Amino acid sequence: MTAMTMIEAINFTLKKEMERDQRVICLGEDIGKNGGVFRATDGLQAIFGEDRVVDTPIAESAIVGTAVGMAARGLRPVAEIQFFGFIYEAMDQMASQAARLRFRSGGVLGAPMVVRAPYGGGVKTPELHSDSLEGLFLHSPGLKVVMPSSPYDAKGLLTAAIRDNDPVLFLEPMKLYRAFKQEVPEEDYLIEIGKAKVVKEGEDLTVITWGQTVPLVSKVVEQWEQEQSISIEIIDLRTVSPIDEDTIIASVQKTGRAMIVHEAVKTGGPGAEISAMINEKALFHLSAPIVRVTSFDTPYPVPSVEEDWLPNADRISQGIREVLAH
Amino acid sequence: MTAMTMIEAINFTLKKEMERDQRVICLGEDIGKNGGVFRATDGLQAIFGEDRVVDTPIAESAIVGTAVGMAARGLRPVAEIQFFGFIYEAMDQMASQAARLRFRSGGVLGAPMVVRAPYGGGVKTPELHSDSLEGLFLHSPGLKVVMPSSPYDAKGLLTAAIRDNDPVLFLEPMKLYRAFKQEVPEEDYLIEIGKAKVVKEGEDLTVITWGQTVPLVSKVVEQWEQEQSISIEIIDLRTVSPIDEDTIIASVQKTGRAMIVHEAVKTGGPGAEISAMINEKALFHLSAPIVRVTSFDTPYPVPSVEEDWLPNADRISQGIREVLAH
Amino acid sequence: MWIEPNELPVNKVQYLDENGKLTNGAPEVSDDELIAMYKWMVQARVFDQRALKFQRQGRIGTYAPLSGQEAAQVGSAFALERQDWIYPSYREGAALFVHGFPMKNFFLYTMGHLKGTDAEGANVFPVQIIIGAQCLHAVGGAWAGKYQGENSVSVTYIGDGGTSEGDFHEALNFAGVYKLPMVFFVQNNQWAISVPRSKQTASGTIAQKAVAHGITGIQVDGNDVLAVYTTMKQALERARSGQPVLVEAVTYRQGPHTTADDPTKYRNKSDVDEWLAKDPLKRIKAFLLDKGIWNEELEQREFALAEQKVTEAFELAANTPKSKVEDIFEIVYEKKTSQLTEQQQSVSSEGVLK
Amino acid sequence: MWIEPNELPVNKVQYLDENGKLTNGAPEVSDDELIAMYKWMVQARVFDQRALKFQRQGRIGTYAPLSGQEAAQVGSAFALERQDWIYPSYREGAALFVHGFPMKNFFLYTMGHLKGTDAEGANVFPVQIIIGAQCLHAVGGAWAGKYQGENSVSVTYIGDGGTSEGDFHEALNFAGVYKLPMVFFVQNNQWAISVPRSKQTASGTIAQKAVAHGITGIQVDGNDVLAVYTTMKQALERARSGQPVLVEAVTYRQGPHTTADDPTKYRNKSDVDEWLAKDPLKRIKAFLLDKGIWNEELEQREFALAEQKVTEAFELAANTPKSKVEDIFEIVYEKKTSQLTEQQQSVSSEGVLK
Ligand SMILES: Cc1ncc(C[n+]2csc(CCOP(=O)(O)OP(=O)(O)O)c2C)c(N)n1
Ligand SMILES: Cc1ncc(C[n+]2csc(CCOP(=O)(O)OP(=O)(O)O)c2C)c(N)n1
Ligand SMILES: [Mg+2]
Ligand SMILES: [Mg+2]
Repeated sequence: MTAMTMIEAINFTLKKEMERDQRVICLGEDIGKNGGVFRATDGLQAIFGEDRVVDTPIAESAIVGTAVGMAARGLRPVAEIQFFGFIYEAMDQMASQAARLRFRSGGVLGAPMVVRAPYGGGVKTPELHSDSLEGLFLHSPGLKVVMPSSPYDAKGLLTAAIRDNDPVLFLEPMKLYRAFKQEVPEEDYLIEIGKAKVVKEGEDLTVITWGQTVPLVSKVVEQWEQEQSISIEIIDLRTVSPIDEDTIIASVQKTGRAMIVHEAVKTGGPGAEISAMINEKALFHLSAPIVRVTSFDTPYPVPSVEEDWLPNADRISQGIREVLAH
Repeated sequence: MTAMTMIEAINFTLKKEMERDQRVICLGEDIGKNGGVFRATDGLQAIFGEDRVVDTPIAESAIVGTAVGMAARGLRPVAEIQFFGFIYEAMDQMASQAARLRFRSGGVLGAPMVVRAPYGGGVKTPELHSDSLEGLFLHSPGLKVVMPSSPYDAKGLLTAAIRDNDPVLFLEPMKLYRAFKQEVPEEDYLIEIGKAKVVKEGEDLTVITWGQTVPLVSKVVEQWEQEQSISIEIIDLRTVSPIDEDTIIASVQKTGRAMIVHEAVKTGGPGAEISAMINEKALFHLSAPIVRVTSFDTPYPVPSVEEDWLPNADRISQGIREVLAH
Repeated sequence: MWIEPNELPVNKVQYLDENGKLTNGAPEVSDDELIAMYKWMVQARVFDQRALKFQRQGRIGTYAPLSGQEAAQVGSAFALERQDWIYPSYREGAALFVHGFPMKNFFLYTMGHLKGTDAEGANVFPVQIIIGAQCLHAVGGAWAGKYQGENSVSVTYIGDGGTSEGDFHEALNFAGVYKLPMVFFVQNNQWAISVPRSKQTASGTIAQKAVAHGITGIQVDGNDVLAVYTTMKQALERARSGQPVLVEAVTYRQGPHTTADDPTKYRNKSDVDEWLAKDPLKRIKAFLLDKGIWNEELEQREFALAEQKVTEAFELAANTPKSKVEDIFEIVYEKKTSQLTEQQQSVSSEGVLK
Repeated sequence: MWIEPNELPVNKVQYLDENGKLTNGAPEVSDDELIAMYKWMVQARVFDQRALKFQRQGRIGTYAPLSGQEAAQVGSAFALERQDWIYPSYREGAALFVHGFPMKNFFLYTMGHLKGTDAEGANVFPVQIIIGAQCLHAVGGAWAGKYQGENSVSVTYIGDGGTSEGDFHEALNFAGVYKLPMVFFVQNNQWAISVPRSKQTASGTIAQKAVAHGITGIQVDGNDVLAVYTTMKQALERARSGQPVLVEAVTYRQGPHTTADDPTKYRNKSDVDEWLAKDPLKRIKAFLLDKGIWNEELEQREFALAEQKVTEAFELAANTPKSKVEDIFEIVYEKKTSQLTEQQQSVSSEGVLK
């Protein structure tokens, strides 16, 4: 066990997986000599050489498309998109190519690959760097989408992602990269993709969230529980596609109330799917409308207003009040 | 009034708008001399010349990006994406650029443009031609998404789209292009973007759909109403973004039951948003879980199985049974 | 100072003129190879004509004819080694067959069958519909091949129109930077659906697009199978040693873009006729006859044989059990998600109240 | 036959050597113009240094320094006419100021203010973050300008790294096909964050990328403001007559990529020093001194004036009322949707139970 930040856990995992499996190759912009703009790949090129930790030209479609080609021919590429907002450039290679290669080849080929990208707001990046676009990929069959909320989860989930035989989009919460340290085992462990984690049990309300809003929700919930006699269950989705329906439904059947918190904009986002899913499977258990606390339906705004735009502590509290009002 | 197919109505509208406004320019692959692979722009180049009906090289990002640049400098481009499945190539220009220009310029510039594309299944196109991806754009603030279901609507909505001062994605149901004729006024009329149409009123169930599933749903509903003593309200969304919440909520408050039919894959699709919206605003009016009848969560499959994959008459009937079972 | 547009000299490689006469000395190609290539071209032509008929009869779906491009496709694929890979677009049946892709499965593809892209062990990537996307897969494939010491070249096929896509350029650039064992084989068939080559790009040739990415380019008469084969051999040799090459084969699409297209809307008969005179089969046949290694009897026998092979492949395809919607849930992921399981089950209970 | 990699001769345009001596005759540039350009360069240098300081003091956000690129930016923008348009990326402050973009608003941009891209009537498109995207907007802009008979050229700025993006090539290709009044101005500052020019592309120069698209290319010493200005004047003339041009200005980013970057991770001091010797301000200053039209007193006065202008602009920005989250709902669409209205209202009732 060592105390690690999330960025250290990611770096450590990449190193371990590259040691373990020659087929693992990292590619992306500035990931080699520079070690990545967030240092996720720091030191890896020195250890594994320029053949396995590859600085690419600036061309996101090519980065993902190359990874698809590599994966189909026996490698296990881990591609980095420097900021998740640039994924649009690679959208065809993500949603039509990586996602569909197994399908399009009638099950003969596959694309065992990972696309890593830092995502999320609250760190005052320039515009178009901070969007939470996981909803687009939830709506793209053939992909898996994983979003860790802690160093421990990051290691277990990234290990699972790299060993998965399907393409995995691995979204790293920028704001949590160095937010806190956690004990992380150096030994091999996997966290199953597709399974949510009940962060804490509760009786009166289920809050579903993932990635960088998990610590924030936990803090707000803690305050509520201290101040009011109420007990709130928190589910960390961990995997946004496929969604762990069983865990969500079981929880809502128990609590009768649900709230979803995410940084993606509201309309058409993952919160909509979760709400619809609960409606389908647990409608008659609900004693209040499901509340979504999300970013507003505008483009990601300029840094000076982002804190008010994101689902912050105030807005989460407001959401809890609302869902409990019924 | 003239009886027109939808493709004729679209062609006619483009002609009218180009006559009316010099700033309207059409661009896209094979839209000029060839008149478009579906003949939507047939004859227009002969009338308006190569300067206003422009055959482009094969580069979707460039087509949309050029339209953004034109729109910002005073033109009103109507760009065609040959098949909607190719929109992924232009995703950045759609979702980061066209959608955000007003926002990114602090409200100073705008992108009054239309992106037209044939979409939808059931016509045995080769793969990657038939996807219904409107859900991606519903989740992209700054865009409007319009999906007509009849020749009359196509004209009124396309006219409104071209005159709109914001970027509009105009999705044309391939299967309905020549499916039937309808009386269409030659005079100017607009159908308001953002307003749904109650196709028929009903008391026991609200079915929400749009685009090419509208006639299909109407047929199935007619049968149900003939065979059972039940009355079903059908809402044709017409605009998928922004969604006309008022019409949907009012209807569900009346009927107490809702079903959504769309060709997009289920998870994370527009049906999820509609379901979540109803949950938020009309939960206590619901007497049954909301049912979504959609395509399955797989890549759009090969032509030989597409009929079973799409929301066909059987599956829609099955959905109605389900929602009425409670 | 100023690099003026199209000042770079580009000389098209050609061995056989339109009448099958040598223009430039004889390349080292054995009689056996010559005959084998011609047979493949015959096979391709027959396949194409039959496929068109099947489509008209409603027995297969949309089809993109290749007639006119047999020399480009056969000449290029015939130069490959077994371990080399093809990353095709949608019009490369002939190249695929030469490289071992079963004709039966090509028919399955046109019938909308899930197994229509199964190469059954041949190194052929699934047919690509998204123009340009295959170039990037070839980059990754070439990279994997190099990394794993396979001594294999990845060859991607694309059309003149496809060179306008950003993906095409990103792929060339990657190939150049990483010195990948790759050949970009562009069939410049003069048309991208209705858009003529001259309106697709202002560059004088497609071959010169290599200059943007610091890699080797070459233009070849794509209706001259000798020129294509010889050039491709050399290109593959370069590629195998880490020098990617862009080959532009100048050819012509004699038929419609696809069976859904009406080329009379956008091109003249005179244009077509001019190119029919340059037909690739006619040319190599004349050369073989001249050489005395081919005759009309062999010709007839070969056409008959080719017909028979097409019939057989088609029958096999037509008799293959149809894809069922239930099958698709099995090939989205390695392991079905619970959502997919639920949806798959709903199919079997279709029409029945759940 | 074979177009070998990088065989095309590309000669860099230069007038002033590193010491400010004429190498190639004197171009026709008046003393007033020379002095005006130098003053803009001083302004740019001072702006850059102050912006860096403001960032370190936490008074502005991330900033991408331009020191070393003053000649490229000022020389190119100074050649523009008022009706011409700039489509910038994120490192073009100097070019923007020359073309009339208010410095105050550039500061607002770095402060994360909604009005940070407002050009207040100058023909400057919003700063673009997505690499390559601006090139396509410039294509559309040039097209609109041509269509509307504006006699204006659209100039897009991009870096060496940006030339690897597909969008860059799609834009060049469109410009070539439609003969648009456009200049692609590439500042090849040797680095794309940590990736050196040599690893970005195998092409010997950026200028030669024009060849792929049949348009004119030219390489110029980007630290020689005389060369940049003169070349750009000619390029604009060509562009105005419908011949698009790709200009590669060879320069150097003296500072970090942005204030968040640590260049010592990836480049040597010796590399930097070599280029500091080629500093663009030093060079033109030496020339002006030599010519006897500049002196140290003017120099000091100009630097003081530049400092003062920066201070004024910064103060104006700092005193501008901050953007409020309520404002953003007004600029998503021309007319707010009902969803946006509801969300906007929820902001004002924040902290209060609805
Ligand atoms: C990304 C994308 N855009 C557009 C199309 C539609 N389309 C199919 S074939 C074609 C023309 C291609 O021309 P070319 O590259 O010259 O190849 P050819 O058909 O002549 O073999 C077009 C525009 C597509 N399949 N993919
Ligand atoms: C599409 C896209 N990909 C990646 C980035 C991240 N990024 C910002 S600047 C930069 C380097 C750009 O280098 P270059 O084009 O040479 O311009 P310079 O910064 O040197 O001025 C990168 C990779 C981005 N902003 N947009
Ligand atoms: Mg072609
Ligand atoms: Mg650079």
